[in-house]
Amino acid sequence: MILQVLQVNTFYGSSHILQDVSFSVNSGEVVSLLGRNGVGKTTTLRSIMGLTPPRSGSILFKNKEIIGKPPYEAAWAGLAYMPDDLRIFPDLTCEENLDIAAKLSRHTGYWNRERVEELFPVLRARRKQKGLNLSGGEKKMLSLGRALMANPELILLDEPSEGLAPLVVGSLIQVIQEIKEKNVTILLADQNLKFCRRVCNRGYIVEKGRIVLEETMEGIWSNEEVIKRYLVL
Amino acid sequence: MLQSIVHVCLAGLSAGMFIWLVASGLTLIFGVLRVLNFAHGSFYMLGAYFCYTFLRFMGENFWLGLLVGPLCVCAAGFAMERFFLRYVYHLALPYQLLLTFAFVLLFDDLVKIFWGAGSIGSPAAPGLSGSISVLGRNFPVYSLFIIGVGPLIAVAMWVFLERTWLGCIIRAASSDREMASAIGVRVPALYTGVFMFGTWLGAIGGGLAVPYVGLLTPGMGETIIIDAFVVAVIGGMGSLKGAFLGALVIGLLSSFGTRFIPTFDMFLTFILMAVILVWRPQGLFGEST
Amino acid sequence: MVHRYLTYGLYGAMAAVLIGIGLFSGRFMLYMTMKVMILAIFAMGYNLLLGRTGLLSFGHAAFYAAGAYGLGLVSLHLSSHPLLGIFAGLAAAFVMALVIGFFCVRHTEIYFAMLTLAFGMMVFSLIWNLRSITGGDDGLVGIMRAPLDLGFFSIPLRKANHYYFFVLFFFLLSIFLIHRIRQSSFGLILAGIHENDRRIEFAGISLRNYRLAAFVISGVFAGLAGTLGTLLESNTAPFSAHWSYSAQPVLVSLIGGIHTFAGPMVGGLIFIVLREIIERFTHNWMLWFGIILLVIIMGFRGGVVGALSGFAKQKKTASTEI
Amino acid sequence: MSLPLLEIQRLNKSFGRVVAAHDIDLIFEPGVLTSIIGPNGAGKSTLINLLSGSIHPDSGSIFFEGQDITRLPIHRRVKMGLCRSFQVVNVFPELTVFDNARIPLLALRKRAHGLFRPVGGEKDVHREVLEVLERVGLPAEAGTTASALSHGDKRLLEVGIALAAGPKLLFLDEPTAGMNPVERSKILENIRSLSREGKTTFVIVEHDMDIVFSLSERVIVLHHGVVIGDGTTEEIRNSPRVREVYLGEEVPS
Amino acid sequence: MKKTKMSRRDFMKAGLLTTAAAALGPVAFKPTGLWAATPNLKGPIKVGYQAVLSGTLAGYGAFHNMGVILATEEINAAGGIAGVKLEVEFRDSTLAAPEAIKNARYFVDSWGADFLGGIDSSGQALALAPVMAELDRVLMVTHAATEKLTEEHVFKKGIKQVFRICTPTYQDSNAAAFVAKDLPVKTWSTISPKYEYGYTCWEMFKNTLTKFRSDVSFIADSWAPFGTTDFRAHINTILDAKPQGFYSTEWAGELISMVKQANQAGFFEKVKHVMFPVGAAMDVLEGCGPELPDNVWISGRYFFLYPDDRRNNDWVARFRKRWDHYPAYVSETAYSTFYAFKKAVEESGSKDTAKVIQALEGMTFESPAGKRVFRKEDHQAMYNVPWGLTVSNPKYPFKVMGKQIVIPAGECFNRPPFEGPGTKPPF
Repeated sequence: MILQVLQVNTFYGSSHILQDVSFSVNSGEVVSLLGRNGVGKTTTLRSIMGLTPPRSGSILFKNKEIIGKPPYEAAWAGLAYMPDDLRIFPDLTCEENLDIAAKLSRHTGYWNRERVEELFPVLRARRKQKGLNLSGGEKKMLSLGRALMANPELILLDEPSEGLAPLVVGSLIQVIQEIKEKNVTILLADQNLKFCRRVCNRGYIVEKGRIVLEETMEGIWSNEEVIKRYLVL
Repeated sequence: MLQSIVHVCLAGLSAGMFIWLVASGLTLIFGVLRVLNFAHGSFYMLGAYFCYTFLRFMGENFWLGLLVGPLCVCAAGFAMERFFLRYVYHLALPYQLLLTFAFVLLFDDLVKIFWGAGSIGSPAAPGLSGSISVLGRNFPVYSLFIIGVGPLIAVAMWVFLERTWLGCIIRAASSDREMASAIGVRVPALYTGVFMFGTWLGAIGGGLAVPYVGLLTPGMGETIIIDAFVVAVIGGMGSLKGAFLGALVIGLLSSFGTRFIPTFDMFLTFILMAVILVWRPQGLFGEST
Repeated sequence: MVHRYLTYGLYGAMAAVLIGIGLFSGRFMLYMTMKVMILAIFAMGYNLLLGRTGLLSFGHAAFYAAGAYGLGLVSLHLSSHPLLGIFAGLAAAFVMALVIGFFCVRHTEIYFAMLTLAFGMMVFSLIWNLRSITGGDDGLVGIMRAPLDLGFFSIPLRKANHYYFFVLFFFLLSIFLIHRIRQSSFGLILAGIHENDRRIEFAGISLRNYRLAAFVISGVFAGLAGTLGTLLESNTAPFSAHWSYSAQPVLVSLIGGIHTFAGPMVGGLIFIVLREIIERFTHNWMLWFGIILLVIIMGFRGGVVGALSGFAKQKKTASTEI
Repeated sequence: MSLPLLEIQRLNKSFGRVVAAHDIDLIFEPGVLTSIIGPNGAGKSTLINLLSGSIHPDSGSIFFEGQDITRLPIHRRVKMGLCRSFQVVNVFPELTVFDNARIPLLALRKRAHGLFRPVGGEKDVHREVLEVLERVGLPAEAGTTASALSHGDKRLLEVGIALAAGPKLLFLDEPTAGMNPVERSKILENIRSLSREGKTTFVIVEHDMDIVFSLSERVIVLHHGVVIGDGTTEEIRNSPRVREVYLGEEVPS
Repeated sequence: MKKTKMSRRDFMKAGLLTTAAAALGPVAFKPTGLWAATPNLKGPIKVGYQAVLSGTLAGYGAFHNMGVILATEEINAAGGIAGVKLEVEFRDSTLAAPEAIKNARYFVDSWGADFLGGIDSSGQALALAPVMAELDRVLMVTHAATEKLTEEHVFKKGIKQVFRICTPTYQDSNAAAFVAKDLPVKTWSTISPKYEYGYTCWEMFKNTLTKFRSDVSFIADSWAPFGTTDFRAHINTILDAKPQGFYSTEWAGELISMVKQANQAGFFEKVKHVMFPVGAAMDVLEGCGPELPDNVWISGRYFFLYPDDRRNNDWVARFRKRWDHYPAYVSETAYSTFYAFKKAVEESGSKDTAKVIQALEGMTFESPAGKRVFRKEDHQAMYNVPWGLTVSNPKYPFKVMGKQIVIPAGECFNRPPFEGPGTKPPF
């Protein structure tokens, strides 16, 4: 088990966002957090990274407690994060955005700029462009590429399929499968059930700050009741 | 007339570059840490005093003094950031300003206690003490040196920020502190480092002032800090490019103003500052927020 | 309700002590108390802006100077009647605050601070350079306190113990007015601006107009402090418009606590007494003052008054009671 | 037939390359409780911000009761009767609940200028504040400091502040976010009855589909800044396009 | 500059005194009454002294203090003033008028000073004058030079409590004009401080010099704001005008900076006749060192090599022994202030203000700077300070005055009633 989240409670000011959230991710898996927006998926990922420190609970990464640690220590431990708003460094070029992550990482491995650019050829073309001037799709690839450059053991992806055209989602699925093959564990939060179904092994359904269901993707897909209640209208 | 214009330009350039030396550190610190450091003038003053002391101890070697002096000031910068400033980043603006203001008072009196209250006439820089004739009028070599050093530092900072890893990390952290942290930047340490670097720049300005102004006095930082503020504001808070051009504008404005408008006064510089702030609060080159 | 009476009791006691000082103490004590009261007026007015709208001005010395020079010019050239002078000073401060405020209140935070700094320094430089009117750096000197002529009788103000009650009157009047402002609808809106300036517009309130109003009111109080200070010192100098002078009410408010009504008053007292005490022991007053400031910032974030937070909080609920 | 309450014509807004509103045309009639839904990044917040005046559109016009308000500042729109509440708690934390609601009422009744008159002296405002608190169900908390309220009560207060401004049209941005079920049903009941009173027309932005479908008479679905659905709850529920947007489009293998 | 324990105890005493005075109630209305009731010359004679101890001019305060301490030590070692011990408290005046007033009030009303001394800036001196009338103590001004103080406040308004022991602007401008009239210069220029002192001196210099010579013109003036560190633009202005003569009332650090920068610009090769009215200040001479060119006219309020008599030379030696420093002019004026008080008290047998004023008016006394006479009408000390040309001297690590010209004070100082013909030199 690479990540174990136990009884995590997170607040924004006075509002209790995550309520006793517990789940786990096994090494080599792709796990998704599913749910409509506003249910606490992003907060869960931010809590793991240490960006929104939880008030109580325990987060074990590779059996080491990382709750209460600053985000950079989580990064050093082997976590990488792609936020939903991508957070490309606007002043840095495409190339610098990638290299800086590798430079700061304490891990080496399969991923380097060559390979990331192979994965996302458009990044090669935009190499010298400032992050500010990239399109939304390019930013998404760059943000994902930046996360890979650290050679993490676990990647947290927030809304990877959001805002992508169907064709692009198709290639994203391939990319994620490719990443998975390189022994990177992935925890993603998404609304797109069809996308999740194609890439994930398991899913957790989040509703109003709680985990309400753990199920294999196929299990969720075939459960119209769950879909209706938690995912669609 | 040509001679006059050229010399007015040269004087303006050297004045502007001199302010830039001080304003660069102030701007860098503001850009990354978002703290407007009143005590930056004190670092300028400390830089001058430390350089002077070392050059006296080390056989009148100005260059050695310039090398060692600012490093000592860095230590003061470290202490200020690590033990005080760090705890007020999250507080409202007045607290931050007040904290740095308290250090102004502190440093001023410490200088008086250690170096005496009187002004100290300081020696010229060896090798640069003479002057050369420009269109029939002497211009000090050292002023030319300042005119050269200013852009040199600007270029060096540009290279550092744009072409090195550390610079890349600083740019990343200054635009998105949180994400920088999430990819492994130890932000608190980086802040300390940047503050020390800014301090060092201020102190270098002070060290270079030793022969330029020719005089050390306690409280010498207070006049320069307002100039540096004006420059930083005009250029755009946190923009080094803006501060560089702002310094040029202020230097030339005051030089031409002094020469051609007999009643010239800082009134004009403050009008310029006010107009720019009203018209473009983010300054000439600041990022719009 | 109990707390409200407690508060009134405290203010009553303060007024009694101040009257006692006026009746029974020596000239220096009178002088220093007047200085404290004048600084407190300056800071209380200033804190309507800083504490209530969160705007940090570095240009309020300009309004202090406007009051000072307004009074000085009128009393040197027109009439030495103190009330006329004070009126002129207040009018000058009002107009100047309105004009400067118009340009400044559209910005906030550091931009506002820098813009007020720029305008303040423009005023400073004007005063310095309009020598024929302002006396240049020598300032206006020899502004003597004429008797307060009220038509049917006149009260002499020349002596310190007479003038003291004149200052005390304006001090208490300022406390009363500022208290009323804080209790008024306008004051509630300002409190709202301080709490949440984003939301206030969605309550149907023009943020800019209210900020401007707060700016002007605080400027007028600065002007009042300027007129009283000028009558006290019998002169005024351009440095009263310098930015470093603007730092004074900031320091005083922060020392006392910007979120409390009494903060600026207590801060003014501490500021002046502390400085005086330090100076009696050492010439390095800046060093010690700096250290004390550090202690206050690092240790008493809410200022001295705010630090008595439990008490202050009770008082707060009492004073905003419906 | 009177004018529609709010009419939006060909509204466009983009941030850099991101299009947040694309040629939106909408009409809101008085009394119709409407919900706006859509997945993340659909442009719901942008739409509210455009309508309430926080941001200005790149092109297009907004008419409120026939009057062009496209460029009007926020507080002027509020005075006309167009108001909003916020998704995150956005009250005046250190003021009492009573004062929180009093601020917009003072502005509404043009009593906000009194410099020296004690605010307590405004008796009619006082009464109205109590009425508002009554309506949102917070009369007992009038003297409590807002920051001391429970989260749910803060949300109620949030709505209360918006209501106190006397709006004809009120946008509620996720009024139930972060609430527990009891609080949720309380606020929903409130909204329903207030809507029935007819003084205020509500437009709700919401994720919680239970709420959307139990409450609304009309549902608008946004996706990538475009209106992709507009109709009764039934129509929306059965729209294949809407379902597709929510579940993800078919992905080619 | 550490204070002795003495002053702390005094502080507490003063505190008790104030409390006691407060308790006494109505009596405290007139603290002067307390003194008036006591027999004269009981208890120590207290002098409150203030000068600038912070900011860029803090060095001047230190120089004042050296003179103050030396005088106090010497007088007390010799048995005090009329057998009574002399006590001094020194405070920072910060160059701001309100601060000076606060200090004066503290000295008199809280600490119980009998006399006051010091004051650097003209603005402070002018602001203090009416306060001195109220406090009714003698203030001896030791540095501020504005002629308005003595002409208007003392002479016209009759504020008799104010005296000045240093030379006023007359020395800086009238005397300078006496020197300038004999120089082969037809075109003059100036870089001077952009405040009253600078403006006044330049006006006075022009007026007086024009009376001597009709062939001179004043072709360039450039004004440097307080705190200027970069004079290069100003120097350009002067060089462009190509004057023959240059007159500058810049002083202290600003003069040092200006001289150094002018030197670098080759200014002194182009402009041969240069006058620095306050160039003979020790901080300037030491600060400029060899960079102050030879043959520049300098003067001051006192110069330690003049008069070359035993009294002065002994004093300079004593001063150097005590402080390892040459006396600055403010050290001399501060030092002499105490001897003026001493003589006045001993002559009148009282420290009562009215009597001391009476004694001081017209009083002649010997000081390191030579014989001083306090002119009765305006309380200005009349004494001579030379103008001289700078020269290198191996005995000193700085330039000193070589050739000296003494314009007697009686010839170059304005005379009462200060208005109308015959009141301004040349007479």
